[in-house]
Parts: sequence; C-alpha cells; structure tokens
Amino acid sequence: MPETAVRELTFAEAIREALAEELRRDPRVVVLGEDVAEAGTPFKVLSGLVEEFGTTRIIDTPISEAGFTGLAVGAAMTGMRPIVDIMFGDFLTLVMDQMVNQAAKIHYMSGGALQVPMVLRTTMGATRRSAAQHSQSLHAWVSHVPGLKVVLPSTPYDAKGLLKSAIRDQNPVVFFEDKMMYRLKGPVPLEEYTIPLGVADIKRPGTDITIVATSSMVQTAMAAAELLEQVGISAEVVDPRTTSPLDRDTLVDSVKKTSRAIVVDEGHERYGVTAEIAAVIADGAFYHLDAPVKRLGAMDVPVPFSPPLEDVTVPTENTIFDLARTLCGKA
Amino acid sequence: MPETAVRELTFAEAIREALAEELRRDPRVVVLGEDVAEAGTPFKVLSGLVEEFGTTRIIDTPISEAGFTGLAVGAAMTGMRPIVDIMFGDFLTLVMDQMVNQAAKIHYMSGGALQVPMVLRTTMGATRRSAAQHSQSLHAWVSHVPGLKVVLPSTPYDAKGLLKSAIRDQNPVVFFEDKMMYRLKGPVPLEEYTIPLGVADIKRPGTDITIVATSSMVQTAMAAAELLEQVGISAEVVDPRTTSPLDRDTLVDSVKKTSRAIVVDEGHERYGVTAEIAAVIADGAFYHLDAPVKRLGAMDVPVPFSPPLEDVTVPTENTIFDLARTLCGKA
Amino acid sequence: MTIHTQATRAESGIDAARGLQMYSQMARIRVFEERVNELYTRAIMPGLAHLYIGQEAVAVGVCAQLEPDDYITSTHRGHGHCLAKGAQPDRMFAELLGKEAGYCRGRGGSMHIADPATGNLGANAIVAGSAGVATGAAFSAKWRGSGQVAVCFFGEGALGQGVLYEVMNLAQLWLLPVVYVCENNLYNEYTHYRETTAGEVLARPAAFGMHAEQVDGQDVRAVFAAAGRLVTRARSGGGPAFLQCDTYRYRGHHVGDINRVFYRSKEEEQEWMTTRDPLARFGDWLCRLGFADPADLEACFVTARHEIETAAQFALDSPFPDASDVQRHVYA
Amino acid sequence: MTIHTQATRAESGIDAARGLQMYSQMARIRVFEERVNELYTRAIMPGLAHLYIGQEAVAVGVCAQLEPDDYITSTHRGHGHCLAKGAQPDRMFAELLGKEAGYCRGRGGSMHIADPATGNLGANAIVAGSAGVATGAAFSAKWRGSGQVAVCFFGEGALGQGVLYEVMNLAQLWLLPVVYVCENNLYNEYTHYRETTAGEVLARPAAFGMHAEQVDGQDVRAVFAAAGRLVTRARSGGGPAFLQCDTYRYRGHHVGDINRVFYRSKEEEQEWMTTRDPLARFGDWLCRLGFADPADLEACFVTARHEIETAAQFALDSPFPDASDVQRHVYA
Ligand SMILES: Cc1ncc(C[n+]2csc(CCOP(=O)(O)OP(=O)(O)O)c2C)c(N)n1
Ligand SMILES: Cc1ncc(C[n+]2csc(CCOP(=O)(O)OP(=O)(O)O)c2C)c(N)n1
Ligand SMILES: [Mg+2]
Ligand SMILES: [Mg+2]
Repeated sequence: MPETAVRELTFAEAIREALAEELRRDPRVVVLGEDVAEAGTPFKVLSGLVEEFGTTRIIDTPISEAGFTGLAVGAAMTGMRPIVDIMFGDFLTLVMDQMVNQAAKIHYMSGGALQVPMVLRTTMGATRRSAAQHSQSLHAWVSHVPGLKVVLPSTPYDAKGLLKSAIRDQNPVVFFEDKMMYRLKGPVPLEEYTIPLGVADIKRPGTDITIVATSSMVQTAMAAAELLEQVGISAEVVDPRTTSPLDRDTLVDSVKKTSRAIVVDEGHERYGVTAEIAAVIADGAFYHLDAPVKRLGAMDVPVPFSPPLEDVTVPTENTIFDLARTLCGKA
Repeated sequence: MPETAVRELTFAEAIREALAEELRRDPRVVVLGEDVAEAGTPFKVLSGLVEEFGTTRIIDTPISEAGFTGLAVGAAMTGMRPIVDIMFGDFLTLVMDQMVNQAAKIHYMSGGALQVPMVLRTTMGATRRSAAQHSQSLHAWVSHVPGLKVVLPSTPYDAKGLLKSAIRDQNPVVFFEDKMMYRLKGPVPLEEYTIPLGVADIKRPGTDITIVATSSMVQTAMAAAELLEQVGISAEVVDPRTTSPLDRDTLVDSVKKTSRAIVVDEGHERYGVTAEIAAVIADGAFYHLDAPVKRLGAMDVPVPFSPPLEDVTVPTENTIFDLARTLCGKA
Repeated sequence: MTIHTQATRAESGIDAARGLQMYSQMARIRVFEERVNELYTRAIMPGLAHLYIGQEAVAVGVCAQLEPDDYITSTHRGHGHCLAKGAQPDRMFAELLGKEAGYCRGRGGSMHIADPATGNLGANAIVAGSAGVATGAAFSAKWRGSGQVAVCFFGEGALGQGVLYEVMNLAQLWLLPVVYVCENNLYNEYTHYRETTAGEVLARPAAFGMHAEQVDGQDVRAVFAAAGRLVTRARSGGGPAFLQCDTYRYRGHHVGDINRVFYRSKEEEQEWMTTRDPLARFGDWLCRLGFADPADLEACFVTARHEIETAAQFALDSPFPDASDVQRHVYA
Repeated sequence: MTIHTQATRAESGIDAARGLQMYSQMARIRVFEERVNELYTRAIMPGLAHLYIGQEAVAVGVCAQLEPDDYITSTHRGHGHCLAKGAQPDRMFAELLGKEAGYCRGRGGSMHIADPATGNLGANAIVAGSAGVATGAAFSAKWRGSGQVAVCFFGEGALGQGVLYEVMNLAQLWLLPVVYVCENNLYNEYTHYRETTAGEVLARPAAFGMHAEQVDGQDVRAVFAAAGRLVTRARSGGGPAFLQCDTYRYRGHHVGDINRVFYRSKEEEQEWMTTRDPLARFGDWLCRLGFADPADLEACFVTARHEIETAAQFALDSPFPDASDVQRHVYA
C-alpha cells in the first residue's frame, strides 16, 4: 500500500467510495439492479449514492436479472459503462447466458470490432444462515469462461482499488463481494489509487508454507498464519485477487520458495477454484514441492441452513492450521 | 465388456437404443425437448422414437429451455422420470437456475423428503464450424455442483450402458454427448446391460504414462497411444466416464503405476475438468510422480468459426503425442 | 377474462363449520408469524424470515379448496402456505430453528420448507423459482391421470422473471391443471410494483390465452370462491388459470426491515391494517351471519396461541442435527 | 393496438427512386443467399447457413426507415438484415468463408456477423439472444440523448424465451426507443409455431402495455409504412413498439434441410412462393405505378448478380486468418 494519508473504512464503504468516485469521474457509468436506489441494496452497500447521483444513474430494476444484465451488455456495446448489481451470487444462474454467450464472446466473435465494458457486482459466501439458494460462491463458473475477468477482493483496500480498475476495464468483469466481509474494517488511502487486475498480493510473507487464499478466506488464512507462527511455522499468505487473469508466477514463485502449499477458497472444492490453482502450482513448482499441494474448498454439499451443519462446510482457521501443521510434519 | 452377442452401432444409435429400452421398460419415462418428435432432433439421434412411443412420450416443446427443464424438475418430483433434451450444450446457460438452484438442491434442502430423478441430455464438442455459441463443452460447471451427477461417454458401448443407468438413477444427471462422435461406430451387445455411474474404465492398459481423457478425447487419446507405441512408449488410457462421481482411486492407481500423467478434456483448460483431475492425481500420486501432471484442455478462447483457427483450439492426437514424448523424456 | 371482487354467500359456499375452520386457520398463521418475529427479535432464530401477516386470506382461501394430495409450491414468504396446506407448527418451528425435527431436518430453514405428505413441494428462495416445479407437478398429474391440481403461489415480483412466461405458455399449450396465484402485496422488497411492472398484471396471463381473474385478497370469501372456480376448472380438464389476489404485508419485507418510511408511508400501512384486515373482515361476516360470535373468534385465537406456544417449545427443546450427518442427502 | 395489413401509396411514401432502391436491395439479398446456398452445396462453405430467401421484404422495409447510425440486432438467419442495414457482400462472404477479410475477421461466421459502422450490433446464434443487446442499445441511445433507435429482429420462435418478456417490460417501463420486429415465418425449425405458441402473438407485447402492430411481411410497402410509424414514434420519445411481420422462408431451416415434407407440404411452399413473393409483388406495383418497367427490374438482378459474383470471388481469393493469431481479441 502506498505511504499516504489513510483512514479505516469498512469493506462496504470502500466499495461505495469506489463507485462514487467512478460515477463522478465518468458520466457513462450507471448502476442497475434491484433495490439499488433508495434502499441502497439489502446490504446497504450503495446507501447514499442515489442522493448524489439521482435515479438516472442509480437505477432500480424489476426482478429480471437476465433482462437487465442483457440490457447492460447492449448499453456497454454502445458507449456506456454499466455496473450491474446481482444481489446474491446464487442468481448468477439466471444471467449465465447474458454473461457467457453474449458479454464474454462479443469482442472475440466480432473480430475485435465490439467491446463490452461492464461490471457485474455480486456476492458470495456462506455462514449467514441463508441456506442453499442464498449462500453459494460460484466464481469458478465465470473463471472458466474466456472473455470474462473475475475479481475477488479480500480487504477494503483491495476492494476499492480493484473495483475502480474493473469499472475502467474494456472487458466484462465479474466482481465478487463476500457478504460476511461488508463490515470488515481496514485502511484505505485518502488519495486516489487503482490496483491492476491480474496481480497477486503477498498478504503476509513466510518461509515454510504458502497458503493461497481468495476473498474472505484470506482473512481466515491470516488468522491461521498467526496460529501457525505460535507453533513455529512461518506461513506465506498469497491472495491472487483475480482468478482471471491469474497471476501464475507469483503463486508458483512463492511455493518454489516455501515448497509446500494449501489452496483455500469458499467455492465448492470439486471442480472449483482450488482445483485450478492447485494444478497450476503442482505443475509449476513440481521440482520444489516437499509435499502434495492440498486444497480446502467448501464441502461438496448444498449449503445447509442449520448452523451446526453450515459451520462445518467452510474452511476455518483451525482446519487450515491443522492441515498446515500436518503438511509441515509438525502435527 | 461382457462376452456376448454384439453388433456395431453408432454412438447415436446406442443412445437411441438406450432411450427406447428405458421408454419401453418404464412408463414414467418421457422425453421433452425442441424438435425431438417428428424431427428426431437436428442430429437425428431420436429418429423413430415418436413412431414407437407417440407424442405423449416424445414431446416437442417451445424454445423454452428454462421452462421445460423446470417443468421436468417438477414432474420428476411427482412420480415421473423425464429426460430433457438440450440441443446444444451452450444452452446450459439458460437452465442453470433450474438445474443448480432447483434440481440439484431439492433433495438436500428437503432433508431427503423429495427426489428429482431426471436426466438432462445435451451436447458438447467443437470443430464443427459452429462458432462460439454452438461449440462449447460446459461440463465443468455442472461437475462443480453437489447434487448433480455428470456423465461423459466416449464409446457407443459406454453411451448405452451409462444412459440406462442415468435414467434409472434417483438423482438429476447431466449427460453430455459429443456431437462429433454421433457417427462413431463400436460394438454393443445385444443383451441388456448397464454401466454404473462412478466407475472409470481403463480403455487401454500401459506402463509408461497415463492419459486420462474424457468423451471424444478418449478417441483422440487412443490414437495418440498408437503413435506412442510406435516410438516405444506404452500409454495407459483411462476414461473416468463420469466426472461426478469421480472414480478417484482408479485414476490415482494408474498414475502410481505409470508415474506420469496427462489429462485431456475438451472443455476450456482454465478452471475446467482437467484442473480437478490433475489436482486429484498430483495429490493422490504425489510420491510416485516422475514428472508434473500435465493438462490439455481446449484453448481459453471463445471457439472461433474459421476452420484454421478452430482446429488449433482443441487437443489432437499430435499434441497429446508430443506432450507425452516430452514427459517421458523421449522427445 | 372476468374480474370478481366480491363473492355472494351462495357462491362462496361457506357454512358455519367451514367458516370457523378457515378463521382459525388464519388466526393460527397470524399467531405463528408473531411468534416467529419474536424468536427473531430475541436472536433465537438464525437467518431471516419473511412474515405472511396481512396476507392470511390468500393462503387459507386457496388451500381450503384443495385436496390433501393436491400440490402447492411456495416462496420465501411461505409459512402461511405451508400451514394452510396442512403442515404442523411444531415441525415448522423446528425447521426455522434448524433442528433435526424440522420438516427438512433443519437443512432447509424458513425459505425451503417442503412437506410432500401434505402436497407441499417446497418454498423457494429464488423469485419465481417454483414456477417450473408447479407446472411440472401439473404436467405429471395430467400425465398420470391422477386428478390432482397444482397451485403455484408467488408474489407480484415474480412477474419480472422470464421463466414464468415460459411455463405459462407451456401450461396453456398443454392445458395443464395448474393455478398461478399471484399475491400482489404492492412491493417487490422495497420498490413499488408500479415501478417494476409495465401494463396490467392480468394482461400477462391473458397474453397466453390463459383464463385470469382478480380478487380482493383481503376477503377470504372472495378468494375461496375464485379459487374454487379455478381449481374445479383445472381439475376437470379446463386448463390453467391465473388468480391475482390484491393483498398487503403488514410487516417488513423480512423480520429485520423495521424502518420502512423510505418506501411506504405509515398511513398506508395503517389504512390496510384498520380497514381491510382479513381476519377482522371475515370475523365480522361470520358474526353478522350468526356463524360465530366474538367469543368464538377469541377462542380461535386462544387455541391458536396455545398450539403455537406448545409447538415453539417443542422446537426450542429439540436437538440440532448432528454435524457428522452433514453429507447425507446430497444424493438420493 | 392497431392492425394494419395494407399501406396506401401516400402512407408508404415510396417514390420511384426509393422504390427501385428497395427493389434492388431485395434482389441483392436474394442473389446473395442463392450464392451462399451454392457455396454450401459445393462444400466450399464451412458450417451451416440459415437462408433469408422469401423474407426479404421485412429486412428491407424496416431498414429503409433507419438512419445509418441506428442500431439493429439480428439472428441466426441474419444475412438479409446485415445487407439491408448496409453491409457489403464482399466482407460478408469473406466472413461466411472464415476469411480474415470478413467483418469479424473470420472469427464469427454466418451467425455472428457484426458491423458497428452500419449500426449492426451482431447476429446471434442464441434464440432471443440479442433481445437484451437491442434493448440496451436503446437504453444507451436514450440515456445519451443521441436520437438513435434500435431494432431487434427475431423469429417467432424467440417468443418461447423468457428474456424477451423481461426486456419488453423494461423497455416499456423506461420508454426506450426500441422496435421489436418479430418475423413470423410459421416455423421454429421443424415445428409449426401454433404448436409452440399459446394465444395470439400480439397479445404478448400488449401484456406490457406496448404498442403492437401486425403487417403482411411479404408486402414491403406495408412493412415500410408500419416501420416508419414505429421508428418515428420511438425516436420522438413515444416508447417501444412491437411489429409482427407475417412471412415465410422458402428454403430449409438451414442449407442442409432439404427434405421438409415431414413438417410442411410442398403445396404450402408453392402457394407462398407463387402468390405472395415479395419481389414479384413489389415489382408488379412498381410497374403498375409506372415507377419501373420489367427491364428495370431485370436490370436490378443483373447488377446484383454482378456485385455478388465479384464479392464472392473476392472472398474465395482471400486468405484465412493466421492460426498464430487465434488468441487475439479474447480481451480488449
Ligand atoms: C431471482 C431472485 N432475484 C432476487 C431475489 C431477492 N428477493 C427476495 S424476495 C424479493 C422481492 C420479492 O417480491 P415479491 O415477489 O412481490 O414477493 P413478496 O416479498 O412481496 O412476498 C427479492 C427481490 C431472489 N430471491 N430471487
Ligand atoms: C436458446 C436456443 N435454443 C435453441 C436453439 C436452436 N435453434 C436455432 S434456430 C431455432 C429455431 C428458431 O425459430 P425462429 O425463432 O422462428 O427463427 P427462424 O429460424 O424461423 O428464422 C432453434 C430452435 C438456439 N439457437 N438457441
Ligand atoms: Mg410483493
Ligand atoms: Mg420461425
């Protein structure tokens, strides 16, 4: 982080500030979604924006995720920079055609003639007792799609800088916000800054093991690293920040140094983001590995409502800690 | 394959025969889709079924993928066993909500009270000059979803036996047919048989390297294995047959024996099926590997229309051959 | 397309016994929801809940016309539908609290209660998410020749979802025995439906040639009468229908939605609660016709309170599922 | 909602120059498509193509009312729309053959031709796939105050897709300058639209309060007149509209669909081709009014054949893209 005047903002405030700054900066930016205006979304992330920018920039829509996302694709192709708000990441199911068959492919299919500079903001993350249709982390799907970029910020600082870059990007970008982090506080500079898409961040340097973690799992990994330190294990926590593009080199270099790796992500483990990252590391750092690359994703079950069940479905600082200890031969 | 009377059937004929047998066997089975009846689908896979079973069992629908898939979910919950035909796998984008938020989760969300015994048949595979919206292989998405089973047959024999099991399964099953294989011929017994979901098949035994391949890539891998044999490399070709459930043990055991592995699949490489399988092998056979597990998926680009471009986007027997030679240190 | 707003006594076919039964059912729902609100406010209930208070006449009026094996599908605001179709409050509370004794063994929670034994194919947290399921249940009923009817309950917000139009087209094409019941409580969360809905609601089903009616959803007799016509019609092969019920939710979109003035006025809330309350209106009518006296009505509430209290206590005392059991029921 | 089937001369506003221009445009499309068919039959063209022959009056009648910077979106059956909006046959053939000189540098092919320079935002291989794009372009035009209009062409099969209803609702709510042009050629692939479409087509847009008209899509004057009204209305802030054009595709669903008797009769095809051919009818009218004589009409065809032949030759002689270039244009 640059040395400059900083304050503490919540994750939600950082996102709101990024949006406000870009709305001010570029008249082509508009926000579309359900209850985004006066209500400021159910999570209150957009509170206050409609007061400053009015209902021509912060636009309430019907409950028509496919419709308004499709509309945003067309608007982006014709000179605007729409930001679409999909309340729960679970509703990505409804916009896959617009995002995958339309937004992601139009630039390529037109041989470069058309561009779709839009952002789809949505949420992810479980343990909110919201049950199976309001708790999914479906970023693996969009990460699989050439033509889309996918961002998973883990701190208020990253959220602001990455969202500003996403809005200025010429491509469709899917931006995932973990609902459980909205109140997380962290330092954010007063001065303007952006963070380029595709650059991983070493959140904590270490020498014995690399923990690659995404989104709120970075916070969990940091807590696990603290615990590990207490037992004499120095963990390096690396946050890819974007799954597409993926900063392969930073990940692989870290593991070449530490020789052990755990990949932690809140999507389902099977065919999820941990698979790609583990495969990339196992390949790229093959000759440096002292142990197999291990993965911790969400359990492969629909997210249960009942708290004692839900709690065991996501990786925790303890599961990371235990696995790291075992990998380092100090269990 | 059991020793019994066999004939040569095409992949399409094998599928048709499986459907006909199950339609005869169980009155609750119906087929729903666009142009499935008189037209027998654009690929003619269902030709003749409406003549035998009539339009109350082979049902033409409007162009409403989400609608008729959702209808099938409800029908499956209430005593029927619908088979839905989604003409191109690219249109999975339109049915993700019905398959993922509804079909896949209802059994779990209801604590086991409800079941959704349905099959969604769809296609995959490029090099048909059908361009970016009619050439995708999107099986990684559904493989990521707990509650769904995912089948990728690679031969007429497997197609028939696996489809019959899928139809009899109590869960929602997504069944992918590679369009390029419909005319592929292979032996199919006259006698009835089924193949359980979740059991990999060693398509060709070998000792030097394991090639894990899915769907039509099995055919490509078999051809590569022939080429490899000519240069003195004995390749074992393993076909998981279902990506969910995944027969982890058979894959890992093969690689423990050969100590080298390549995973080939026609979905996009990044965050695709090759990632999961490579990660599983790299972990499970870690102490036996002599080289990193390599992946060959489709290139991470929307599928281009132009033939010389499209042809370089999918793995071929030559790319597999070259990579295997390099891995075996005989390049 | 006909529009009815008032049912005569003869039409409604409600006698004293039936009337009191429906009144107690409405009272039960209201008391259940009050208790849910309290459990939530006291931080005993996990997650969220969307209360049905104010809309009781819709669920009760419609479900009173259904056979036990007829199907319903419901929404995020589903407790009223579940109870009206026959679910027991004890297992519902247990579900809301995430307990093993719940209808879904705690896996579903408030937004996913399903109870096949009473024909309830499940609440749904996806707006319009059960439109396909209900239509498919009707398809299955017709195909099996079972004589069952399916009712799809949804809020007017679901009119924004394309899949509703896809399945209405299918239902009309194939004359499926399904009744789409649109509960228009004026708001999609925090946005008035006029800001999200172009044209007139009834023109939407009419676009598919579907029979459509509108009733005062605060008048349980009108709902009962209309539902009777449409269910009978569907059961006898007349095809699908659409029933718009104009109603109002008294409370927030969910239990946590306390400050509502930014999207609707206190006066509006007051107006609906005082002049159109479905329990008050139906109670008046029952008394006017001599089917009940105020003491009978009060007795319904007393009984309901007792039942609900016992049920809540059962649920509170019930054990949570065993965490080791978390992977069961992913596959059948 | 008004239904027009015939335009008077005054209404249509077509004079001799305009008339001949429109006739040649129609001739050009027909000759282009004949050549595509031939390239396919001779196995020179990769993939598939869906021919527009028989439907020429729709694309030409509508696009003749558009400014160069107005937007269109198109479908899998898109060649006619592209040409009518101003695309050149040489780069179109190049695209169809997968050549670098094509509008999409060969990446798109028949189903994805896009040409921003003529306002063409692209054909689309997803049925109803461009409904969102067209509505969004109209949103953008209104928001930017550019005065542009967007036209969304689609076949009646797209009425099966829910997203169409979602965006029609948005367009009407926000009064966007978009015209939805439904080309009803009677068939969704191999199924008659009556088997897939409950109720009346025009009732669908009407359900959203949208202005809707129906014209004889084989009468280019009627299409031109109706499109003129609706485009002017949209441009002047009157909001969206829906135009149903009744038409017919003479050939198969795609170039390979040769044996069609299992879904439609030879008599039906013959009837449409002989009694309702849009070129024949318009040619007759031009001659009757003295705007042209048969030799002029024939000259249009001669010119078109020459242009198309030169264009095809250009494309055949053009190079394929370089395979090493395959990863360009994934990201902007
Ligand atoms: C597809 C989808 N989009 C958005 C939501 C979030 N959401 C939950 S309830 C609701 C409003 C529903 O309004 P309505 O259908 O009128 O039902 P009501 O809450 O008034 O009973 C919204 C937008 C959702 N659950 N599903
Ligand atoms: C979403 C989707 N479903 C199915 C298809 C396959 N398909 C291509 S064209 C077509 C029929 C379209 O009919 P219509 O819209 O009437 O257009 P027409 O071909 O008659 O011009 C179908 C089903 C598709 N391309 N997209
Ligand atoms: Mg509502
Ligand atoms: Mg058609």
